[in-house]
Amino acid sequence: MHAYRCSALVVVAAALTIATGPAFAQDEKREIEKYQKMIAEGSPVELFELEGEGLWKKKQGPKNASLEQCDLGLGAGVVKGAFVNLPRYFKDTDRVEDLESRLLTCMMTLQGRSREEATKRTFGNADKPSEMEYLVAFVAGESRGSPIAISTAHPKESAAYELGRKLFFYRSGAWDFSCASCHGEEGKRIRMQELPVLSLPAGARPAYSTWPAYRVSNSQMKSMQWRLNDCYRQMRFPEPGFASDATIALTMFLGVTANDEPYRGPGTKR
Amino acid sequence: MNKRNLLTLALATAAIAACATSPVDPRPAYSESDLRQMDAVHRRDFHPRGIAKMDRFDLDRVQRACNQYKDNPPEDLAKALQAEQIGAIKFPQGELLGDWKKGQKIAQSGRGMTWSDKPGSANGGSCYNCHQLSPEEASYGTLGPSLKGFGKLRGNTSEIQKYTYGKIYNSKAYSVCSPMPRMGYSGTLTEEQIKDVVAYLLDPASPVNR
Amino acid sequence: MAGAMKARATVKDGIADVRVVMNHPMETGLRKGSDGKFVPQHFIQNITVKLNGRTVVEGQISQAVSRNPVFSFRIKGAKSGDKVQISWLDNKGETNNTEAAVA
Amino acid sequence: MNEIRRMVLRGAGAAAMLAAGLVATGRAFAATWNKDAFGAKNSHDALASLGAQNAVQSKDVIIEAPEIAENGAVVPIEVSSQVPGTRSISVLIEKNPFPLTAKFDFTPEAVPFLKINVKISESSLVRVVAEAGGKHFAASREIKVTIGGCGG
Repeated sequence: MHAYRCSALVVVAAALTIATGPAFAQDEKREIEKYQKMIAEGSPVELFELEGEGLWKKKQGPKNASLEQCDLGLGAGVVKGAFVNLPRYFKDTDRVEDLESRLLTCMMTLQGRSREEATKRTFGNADKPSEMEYLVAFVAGESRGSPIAISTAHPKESAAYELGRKLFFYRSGAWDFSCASCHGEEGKRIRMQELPVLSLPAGARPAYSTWPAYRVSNSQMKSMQWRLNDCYRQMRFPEPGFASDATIALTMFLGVTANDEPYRGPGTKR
Repeated sequence: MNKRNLLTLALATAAIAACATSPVDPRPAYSESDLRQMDAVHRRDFHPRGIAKMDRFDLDRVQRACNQYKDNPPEDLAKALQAEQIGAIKFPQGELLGDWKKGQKIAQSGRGMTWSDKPGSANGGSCYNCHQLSPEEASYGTLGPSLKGFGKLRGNTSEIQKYTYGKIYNSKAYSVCSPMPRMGYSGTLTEEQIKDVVAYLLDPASPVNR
Repeated sequence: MAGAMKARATVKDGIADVRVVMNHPMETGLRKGSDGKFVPQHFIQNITVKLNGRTVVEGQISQAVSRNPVFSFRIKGAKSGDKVQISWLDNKGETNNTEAAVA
Repeated sequence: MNEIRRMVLRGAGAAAMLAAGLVATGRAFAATWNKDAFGAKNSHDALASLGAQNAVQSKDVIIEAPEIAENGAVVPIEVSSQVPGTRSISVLIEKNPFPLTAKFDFTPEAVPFLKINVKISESSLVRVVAEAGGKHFAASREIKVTIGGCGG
């Protein structure tokens, strides 16, 4: 479809960020905003919530169990409002977990699946979607309208936040990039893509509150874990482990920075 | 990390969490122990994939200083590092001006150096991701300054050619914590490719200067 | 197997706004899959919208409709409680349908 | 020619259609798909297949779409016709390999209105043709597809 495959730098295809590059013609900006509004209105995202709900209730794995008894932090089986408190510390694993890592925990404990099997397809592609990304759409959708409220009260939560903050600004890799190389200054863009400053509430709020998201570029439901993974790819780093402590910490940093914003996702992004 | 640092961090955290209107700069100046922690976490939680090997986490002196000093190292250190980086540029013999048409393709392409890029495939310079160059290309980034009319404004002297080549090869030689990747030094672009991009920027016939 | 499909219909001033979402790959035949081979054409060709069993819209579409199609239609004279039925048929003969009560 | 069109042209109402048993069973539509029109490689041929080569420009055919699409894979388009008696609306994307993208027939019970997401391979003119009383009315609009940033 495109003449040029995606490009170099990092993008969190942020929501409708309000930032104006100086050389950015106003009518162009207006038309792009119109495009973004129209794709959000015409988004099939609810389909993925529906598919995810089906998977949530589907009995599978060696224990032939569904995920319906999964404790996402508000007690076994409570889905409503759970997403906006994640990542959070879980006593049973003695670890801070984000939505994806928690789902993985439940797949292993409730369904008896191996980590290897459950993480075989953490990110979908056009040929085959990902169970994880459908589930994420369902769970996140059940928090629509609730303000993001991620706690740093537990020492492991505050440690995760601190680690995430340091990871965000750390320059390394073949191109000397950090997350902040692209998401560190107001009003910048990569190509036509506007870049929110994710280390500050004004940028983190609209972006974080609309992930996970349906990406129209590949017509896929995409999780926050995928978003971070693809940023690191474009930062020219080695690959972060799925649901690793580093990615959870980074999610923690972004989420806490977005605290109090009503959750509006799953979103729709270019 | 000592107690005072912890307290400062805690206060900063609280300030960020509490105050959306006047945020503090959350960027840390990495201490030696922070740098060790970052190294350990990246090596623990990341894995090599494709051409992106773990040696990408080996910080060189420039990356180290930029992390330690929030991109603003003390003047002496900055000077020393810049001198080192200048020395690392391999200027080719003879002509520095290549083919602007090839340079345009390189400027447009964002390929290269990621774990999904195949070894041996041609890399791009990703120039348009961050810079405006030709006024004909509407889709350009703004992370870097506009380079529209670059050659028209600066001329096409051998000094300018040398500066342009050097800046693309190793941006850190001119500004030690420049956000721009070191395109030659990192092995992203070849000598030939950089010459083509120099031509794209300086050749009077290039759309950049028309 | 056909994936999920979902419809919604809301009435205002006698006109029902119908929105339908369907899970479908809408393969053009021009896309290469992860195995490097072209993925065969697979796309919805026909869509029917009915109000209480009466056909009101009949559409033919091509492979250039986006993956996971979303359509909106407007039906006159609909009232709360009316049933809107939507069905599709693709080039492989697969079909799916869904129903929504006008709210 | 599909069922609705035939019925409507004959002046048949909904009752007649019901009587004809068109809506009685599971596979509820007659599954006609205009191979010639959809297989046409340029919009001239596609329009000819639709019998719409003499369409006249009309302000009553309305296209609502963004001028710039950040991604050609999904371009939302809203089309409607205020030409009285509009029975069908067709959408053509000039630069696509096969321009005809959609043809929707409406009974008098439906508003001649359609919102749809389409793929546009490169910046292109989008042409919409409405049919009313055997005549064709057209409108068109240019949609620019930009080179995206990252993340594709």
